Amino acid sequence: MSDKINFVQAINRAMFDAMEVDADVILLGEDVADEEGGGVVKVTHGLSAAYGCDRVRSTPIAEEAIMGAAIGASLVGKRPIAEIMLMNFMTVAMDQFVNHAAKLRFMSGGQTNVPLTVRTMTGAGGGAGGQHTDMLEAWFAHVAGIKVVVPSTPADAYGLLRGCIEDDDPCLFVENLPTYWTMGAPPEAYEALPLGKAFVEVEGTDLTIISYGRSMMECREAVTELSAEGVSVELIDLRTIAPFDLDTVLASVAKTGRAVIVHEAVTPFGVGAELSARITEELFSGLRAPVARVGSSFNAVPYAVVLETQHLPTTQRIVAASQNTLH
Amino acid sequence: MSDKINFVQAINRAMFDAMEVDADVILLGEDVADEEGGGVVKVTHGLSAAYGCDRVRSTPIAEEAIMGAAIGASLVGKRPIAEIMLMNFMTVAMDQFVNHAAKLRFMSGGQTNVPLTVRTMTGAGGGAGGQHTDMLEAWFAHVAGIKVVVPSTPADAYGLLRGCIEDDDPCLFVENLPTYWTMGAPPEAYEALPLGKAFVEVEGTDLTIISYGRSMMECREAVTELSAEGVSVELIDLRTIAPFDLDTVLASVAKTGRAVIVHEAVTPFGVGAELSARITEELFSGLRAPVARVGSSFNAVPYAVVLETQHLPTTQRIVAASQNTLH
Amino acid sequence: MTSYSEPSGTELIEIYRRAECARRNDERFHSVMQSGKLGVRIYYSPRGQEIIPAALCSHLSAEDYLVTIYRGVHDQICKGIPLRELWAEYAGKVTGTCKGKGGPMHVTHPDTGNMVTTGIVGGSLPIANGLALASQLDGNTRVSVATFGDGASNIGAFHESLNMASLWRLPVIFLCQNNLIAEHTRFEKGTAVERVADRAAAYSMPGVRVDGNDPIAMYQAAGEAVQRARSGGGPTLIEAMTFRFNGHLIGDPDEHWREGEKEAAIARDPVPALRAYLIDQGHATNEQLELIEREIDAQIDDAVEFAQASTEPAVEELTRDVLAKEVA
Amino acid sequence: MTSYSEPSGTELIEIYRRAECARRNDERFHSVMQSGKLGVRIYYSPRGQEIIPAALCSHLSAEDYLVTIYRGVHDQICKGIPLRELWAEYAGKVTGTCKGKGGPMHVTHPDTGNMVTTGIVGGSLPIANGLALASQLDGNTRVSVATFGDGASNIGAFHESLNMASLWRLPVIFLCQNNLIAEHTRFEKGTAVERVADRAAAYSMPGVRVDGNDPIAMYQAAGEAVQRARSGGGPTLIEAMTFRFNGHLIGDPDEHWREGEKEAAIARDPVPALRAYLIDQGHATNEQLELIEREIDAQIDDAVEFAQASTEPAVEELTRDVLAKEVA
Ligand SMILES: Cc1ncc(C[n+]2csc(CCOP(=O)(O)OP(=O)(O)O)c2C)c(N)n1
Ligand SMILES: Cc1ncc(C[n+]2csc(CCOP(=O)(O)OP(=O)(O)O)c2C)c(N)n1
Ligand SMILES: [Mg+2]
Ligand SMILES: [Mg+2]
Repeated sequence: MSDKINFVQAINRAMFDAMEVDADVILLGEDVADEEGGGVVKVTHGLSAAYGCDRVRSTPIAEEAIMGAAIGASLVGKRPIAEIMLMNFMTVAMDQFVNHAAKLRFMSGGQTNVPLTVRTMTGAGGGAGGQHTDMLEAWFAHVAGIKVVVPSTPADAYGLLRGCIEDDDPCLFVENLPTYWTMGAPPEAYEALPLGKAFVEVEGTDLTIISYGRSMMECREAVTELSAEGVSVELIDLRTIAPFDLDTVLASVAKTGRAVIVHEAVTPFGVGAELSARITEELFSGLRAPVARVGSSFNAVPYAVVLETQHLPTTQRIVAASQNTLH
Repeated sequence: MSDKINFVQAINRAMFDAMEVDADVILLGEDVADEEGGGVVKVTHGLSAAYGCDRVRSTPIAEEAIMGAAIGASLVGKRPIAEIMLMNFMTVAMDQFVNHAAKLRFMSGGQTNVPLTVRTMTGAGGGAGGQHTDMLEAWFAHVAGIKVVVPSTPADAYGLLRGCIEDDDPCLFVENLPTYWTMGAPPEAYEALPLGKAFVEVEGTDLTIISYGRSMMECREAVTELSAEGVSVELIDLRTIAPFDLDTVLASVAKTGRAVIVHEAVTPFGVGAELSARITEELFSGLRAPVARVGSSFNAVPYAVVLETQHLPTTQRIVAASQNTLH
Repeated sequence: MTSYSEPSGTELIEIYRRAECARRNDERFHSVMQSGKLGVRIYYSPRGQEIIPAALCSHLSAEDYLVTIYRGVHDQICKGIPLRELWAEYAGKVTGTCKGKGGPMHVTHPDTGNMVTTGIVGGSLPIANGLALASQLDGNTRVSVATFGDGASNIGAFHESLNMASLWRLPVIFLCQNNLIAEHTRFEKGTAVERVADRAAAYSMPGVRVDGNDPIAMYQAAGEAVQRARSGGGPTLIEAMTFRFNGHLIGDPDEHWREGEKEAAIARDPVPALRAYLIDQGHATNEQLELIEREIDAQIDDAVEFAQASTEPAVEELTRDVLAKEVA
Repeated sequence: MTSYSEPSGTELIEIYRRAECARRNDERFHSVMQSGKLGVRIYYSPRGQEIIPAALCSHLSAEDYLVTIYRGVHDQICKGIPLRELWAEYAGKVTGTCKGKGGPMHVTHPDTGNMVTTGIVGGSLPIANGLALASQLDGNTRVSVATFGDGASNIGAFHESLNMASLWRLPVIFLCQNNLIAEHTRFEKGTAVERVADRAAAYSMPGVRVDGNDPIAMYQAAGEAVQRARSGGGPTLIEAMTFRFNGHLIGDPDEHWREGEKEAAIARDPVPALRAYLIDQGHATNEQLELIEREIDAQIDDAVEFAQASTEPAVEELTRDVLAKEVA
């Protein structure tokens, strides 16, 4: 099997390939061009060298203007990738993204659409504290007209980002900074993965664990621990949060009768709530235990290591919630 | 019984009384002073006349600056009321509200706090279309450090707004524009109502309907229709969405075994999802039917009357969901 | 003040045609809304501001992009939007520009370059930059125009957009229609600078204040800005001085003017003033103009009938146009 | 350029004391972080910019309010934050200013007027307006200062805040520390104006560009702005020119300077330059300054030991300080 790659390489390659096959793909963001280092963590390195500083533009620090420029260009044939460095900075661009990008197709009666991909990094674990690490995907999933995608492996990052760029709707692609350099298998094919499709990563019969993004890593550890105890876990990587793949989720939980949902976002009013509600609405009598949720504790992301570690959904908490669901 | 009042009168009176008892209460917002008409719909009329244009300030159209000014003043002894005219304009002030107001108490280790009340209007039904009518309360409920309050009667609007102003944490107070002039009984006492407490408006034994804000009006109609069919409904007005009154909700659903959650916000990833998930986690075996949700259809608020009407949670849909839950 | 050549008589007649169409359309909106017919649900009257887009559009074709705001029906009409679809949209009919789903604040008609109408103050500027960026990348000569009000010059999006447009020399025009009021807040109470145009200096951008009600001055200022944008000279900020004859939106008592201010402005109504000027100067005869006016009325009659005769959208429209693929 | 009186020798010595404390503190941060001791997790070095807050704080007391940014430890130290609690916060200890919950980007210490530290570009300005508004309402003479970088002058919050401050004549100072770079983007590539100070005109506000590394010029510019604010004269925009000696944050190779640019700036390091000047001018003897430096080192040694000896916060801290009442 060929060499492993990390998320930075996968995401960089996805943009490189997308820009090669489609001259309308452009990239806007702070420090994205090589003259500015090709991104604060070099995710966009080499793109301006390959495609020029017209298509790969470093911007001023002005998220509303970045988002608006990407939206406007997308209305007339471009397929912009807008990099909003960190997810907390989406708060600066919310008007353009939510009131405009998400709604222009509907409000124009389908005359216009916004084939825009917004890439943003986030995630706790690095000591960046309360304003640089939030997982806010539930906000965007609650807005009609937006697709929300969160990869959990470098290969998925490649395929799903290609999928977002090729998609005709505004997509929010969420990247996890602390695990950017984690290695994984390369994509089987260097092409787009379908959006809206979950992936059954491990098959099992006793319990379904549903997660996405960075938390999949803790879930994989939990699955190992649980199998050691003889528990047969089915592990589902949601991949797309909105619109999510209800069929795959229901098929699995109908089989296992038990579900645990895991995400890094704080539990209350998070993505897990919608999954729990939908699963229960559809499978009520078939459930052998209430759907469980494991998320971060309900507070701002703390700085101190001890607090940050306990704030996050640890493998132990996932295992405990699973055992709790089984007994 | 004394004369009825509408929401505009109740909200205006609440601010008037709060400013009278506490000189640190100030009001900032677009057009709020009398020289600018006392608010676009006159909700703040007379306040600047009574308390002066220093404490009641019309601002430029600059939501980030409005929110930031209110936050800063709240850090050093003021109790600002910031009016963000419409809830969709909160998207312009999200950084200040979410990254700062919600987190400063935690990030400062409790050294500072933000006794801020943000008032904002919204709600579909008036033909304002896709950018003036969203119900985004679930976003804020998903952020630790914010209280979210939505009144359903003029009397509650008075008491809950007083409660928010007296509260030591940032509160988001959501007002419904289309029903602003709906009359209701005056408050029994002109004082603050406690936050975090739900109100059992109707007692019943067969089914619990949980709602808040404008949707309570349709719920009341549904309760009447259902009782006519001999269904004994318990109707709960949540009043505070975050942190919500789990005890009251659980006590009711433990009794009835059935719950329907209703809100104007779109259903997916909405407040109803969290309620459904929590209720099921706590009462699983005691539930006689899956918790049902009734919300707006998942699209931007449309302009045409026919579409807007069908987009919203109608009394018929609430009745249908209830009957469905019963059989 | 500006070097751009003056409009010819024919051009002035076309400016009048556009402005008068917008003016008569506004009057019809008011009468139809009062009559309750058509169930138009919300309306922001641009009455008094028509000359601005009427003169601007002497320099634009359907290829050029316009991003306007809730108070933008005068811009849309001058940019050539078909009245039938416009009226049908206001009436919430399926034959409307947006199938009745967008409504007055979100009228869109790409065929005439009406790309976006926003209800968010400041929302028009960042998007216009993006349209201009696409033209720049494609190497075509299209110009993008963002219109907005004086109050909008105080919101963050204005600042971010002008800075970016200047850095990238985007072919965009920021057209501030300064009607001296923002809802109910007087210009000077919300804006800490005497002239919005002076803010252009903060972005090393040419900025000009012009009497937007003067068709000749407005024609020249717009012509210069369009020429600059088309020739790669980058963005321009135009502050066009005007007046809002009606309230903020229909039903607004509009009590925020000082004694006589509004009456004086209405007495100087720029559209009839242009009509008189055309005859004075011998550019047109009364008969010619009456012919134009009858044509306008006929178009409006036709549009109103079309809107009335049209049907409402089907409920299925709720699930359509949310995403590319319909979601059940 | 400015009329404010020059600093006395004693004042210059105090400026040196503050700047040198910030400089030595920075050096210790680097060595401690490299040693891996204390587990400081993130650090934005202000090395090279110390003179700006050191001179500013000649005019401020603990009563005055400061809102600074991630790159703000020099501001905090000059404003008088206790080094023990500062170091403990960086080390994530419960004895830290914020019990280890905020960390380097959110250091807060109201007793010394360090009201907010934000990690959001532009986030400091709107909040400083609010602090100033409270002082204005209370009729006290407190001054609020928002510090921010050159890159931040391009974000919407800058525009909205300066406009509001000018309209309301708030007692606030907008202190732009222009180190010529934003992360990796050179000043001129992100900012469409030659001088940030020139943007003050867009708000009818006094704006001044000053050499922030010149203690005398900086002292005068800050003195004038503080005097204006205290006396009800309203806000001032100060653009203090400086240089960032280290990368954007620890670990950044900082490769974005042209040949020799950075070396030249470091060769002009303003803090040792001030030391030499003090001796030259006979304001202080080498022995006096060595005494000051030993005091500083002793304070830093003590702070590091304090941080090391302190314990980590208990897990219960996760549920505390979220809301007024602890949520289970
Ligand atoms: C971000 C935002 N804040 C507030 C509003 C409410 N609002 C609508 S129009 C308006 C006044 C705008 O005034 P101006 O920019 O001068 O434009 P005009 O209406 O005078 O044409 C306001 C405050 C809004 N639509 N968007
Ligand atoms: C709204 C927002 N966008 C982007 C960032 C990421 N970021 C952090 S510092 C920085 C550069 C700021 O440069 P400048 O304002 O000059 O301050 P300096 O770091 O040079 O002191 C950027 C882009 C942020 N923190 N907030
Ligand atoms: Mg105006
Ligand atoms: Mg800088």
